[in-house]
Amino acid sequence: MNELLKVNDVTVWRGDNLLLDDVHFALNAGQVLQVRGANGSGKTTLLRIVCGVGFADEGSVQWRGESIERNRHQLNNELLYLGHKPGIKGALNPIENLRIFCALSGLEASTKTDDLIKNALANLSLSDKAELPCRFLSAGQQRRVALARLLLQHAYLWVLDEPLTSLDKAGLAWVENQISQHVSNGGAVLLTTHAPLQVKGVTVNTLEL
Amino acid sequence: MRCIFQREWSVAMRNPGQWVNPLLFFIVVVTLFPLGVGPSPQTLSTIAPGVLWVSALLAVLLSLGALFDADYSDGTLEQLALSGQSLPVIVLAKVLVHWLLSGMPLLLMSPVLGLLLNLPSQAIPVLMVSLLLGTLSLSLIGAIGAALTVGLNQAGVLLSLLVLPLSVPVLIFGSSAVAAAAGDFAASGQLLALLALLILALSLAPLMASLALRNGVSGGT
Amino acid sequence: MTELANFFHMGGYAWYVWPSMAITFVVLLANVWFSKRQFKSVLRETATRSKALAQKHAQRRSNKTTEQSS
Amino acid sequence: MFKWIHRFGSAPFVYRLAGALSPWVGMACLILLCAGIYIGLVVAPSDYEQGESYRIIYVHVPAAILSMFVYVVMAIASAIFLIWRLKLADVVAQASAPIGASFTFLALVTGSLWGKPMWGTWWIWDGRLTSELLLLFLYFGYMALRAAIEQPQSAARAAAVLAVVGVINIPIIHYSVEWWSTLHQPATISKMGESSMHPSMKRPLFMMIFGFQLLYAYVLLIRMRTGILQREARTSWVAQLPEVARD
Repeated sequence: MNELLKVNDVTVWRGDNLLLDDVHFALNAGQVLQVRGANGSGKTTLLRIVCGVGFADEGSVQWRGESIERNRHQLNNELLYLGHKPGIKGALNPIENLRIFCALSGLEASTKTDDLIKNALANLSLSDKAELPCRFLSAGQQRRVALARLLLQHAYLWVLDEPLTSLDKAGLAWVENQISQHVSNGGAVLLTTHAPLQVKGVTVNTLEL
Repeated sequence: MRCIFQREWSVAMRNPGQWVNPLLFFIVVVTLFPLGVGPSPQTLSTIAPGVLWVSALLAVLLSLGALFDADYSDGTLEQLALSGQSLPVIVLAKVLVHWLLSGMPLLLMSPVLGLLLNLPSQAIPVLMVSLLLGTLSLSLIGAIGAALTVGLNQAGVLLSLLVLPLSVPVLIFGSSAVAAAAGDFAASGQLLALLALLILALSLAPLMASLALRNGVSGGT
Repeated sequence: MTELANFFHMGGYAWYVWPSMAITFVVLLANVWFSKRQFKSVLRETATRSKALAQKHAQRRSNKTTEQSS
Repeated sequence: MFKWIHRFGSAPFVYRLAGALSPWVGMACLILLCAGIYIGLVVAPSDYEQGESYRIIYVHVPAAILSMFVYVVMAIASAIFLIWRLKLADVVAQASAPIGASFTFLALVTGSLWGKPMWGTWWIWDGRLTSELLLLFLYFGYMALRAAIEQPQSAARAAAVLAVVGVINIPIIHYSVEWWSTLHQPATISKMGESSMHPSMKRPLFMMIFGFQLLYAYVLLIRMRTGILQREARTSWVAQLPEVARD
């Protein structure tokens, strides 16, 4: 099978110092790639460039063999990006927030989608908070609302920027289980995390920055 | 598109301060002019069209700042940019909600303020129609400015510097339409010009704003 | 002598013609001068920057230039 | 064709070309401006209607023309930068902004100096002067936006979008202001433009206009080299430049 994601010679300068120096890797279906590095070593920048949110000074990113500047639409349909910021509106409650993400990925708002959302939240033991505006939730709970998107959106490539921050042990186990399920049925995951990751049944290759 | 509309609508409903303040600002600014210029009805009625239009322009400008900044800070803006949906359509939905909450209230308030400034009553309908077309164009042009300055710290000043020159044609045709109506002249020419400006803004602004947004989002780490 | 005098007199408009000429000359000259000055200072700054960069990134492939990839 | 663009688009080539061209352009501009001013002030006959004060057009008209011309060049360069990601196009746009703003400022100042004897006031809301004033705001907006964003790459893209939006608005602003000024001013005021001018008056005017063009080219070449150096300081071809390696 051809390479899903190919990043070649991505270089990013910040003024005169080199943040990313000729970063080069490929990611195929059924693989997990963990990007490791100290704080400020450009992990987030690299992930944002892969998603097409950030721009690189040199180098290119290919999705299914074509540069992402040309097939941005296809990439966006098959990508799920969880960044540092939760991407959740504080004024709205979890259900409303997740309805937006479902609509953005093509699931029209309907009772069926609402049920999907409800049991996704239940799966993350958030069902009692479903009606509460998100600004009243703790950082960990907001992170769980964002993680609920992993169940709802059928994206091919997961790009997760430190998904485990402010999660408790149960949350950690949940994420690892989701990743192994996603990878086993042909998905790919690119993530950065400080906590060591044990994903059952999958080899986690790492990229040092 | 519909869901973005609903989302924006419910977010705006949740914190009313965001769109009530520009409306109050509009009322206060209009009432300042008689105090400054003097209460004589004659002078007031000549400057009324200009005063109403300039204050409407400033009120719309005031409420533009929050169009994208809130989404930028809580991360939803980059999710919108990354969604499968086309960004210009999303921008259009956001601008429509912003217009409904800033342009329309101005429109509804304008007859009262027109009387305050002793605007001849036959000019009121033209005033409302011109504001209807004009404020939508201003919201669209302003959206480009807001997209260009998303994420910058004191973006308010820069936003007005960028948007004001671009909104001069709308101001000219808008206030002269009302002035013509006040003097019992036909104002259809100016209103058609406003319509033409609106169509141009409708076709170009969402495209340009989404281009600027993609760039603004890439700036933030 | 009067020939020269009424030339400067400019038919009574001396106070308008000469200031506009003067302002134009000054502004255009300032543009040229500042550009040249900026070029020299950027040249010096680039010299120090490129030397510092040369040591710091000695191992980078030497013929890599930015415009080849864009 | 693409090979040619790529070669022309490659920074070292343009840097050396600009270096070679700029002395000649500077010389030609100097000669042309001196000749134009001399003929304009001394040789050209005085205007029957305005006497000597019309001579200000030898400075005002070229400045007004150039202020518009430079913005259009900036917009085209910005469009090329946005579409084909050609970094050099952005260097041209950034280099043109200050000189364009100076031309607009000159057009305004000389316009009001010229208007004073005719209208008795320093400023009237004449159509052309007002659109020059708005053009000045567009230039300031461009430069302020570029200065406000730290990351040079996203600053360049934002400024490019603004330049393109601005150039679409220029004709609209111009015609609405023209329409507006005829609405409020009785048309009796003699238009600022060239009244029927004697050919001998026109020749210096064309020389001055071309002289201003060359001056724009001269300043553009210098500022482009500055821009290229700033952007390419990290590359090896800059390190090997004689003037960089020497000191």
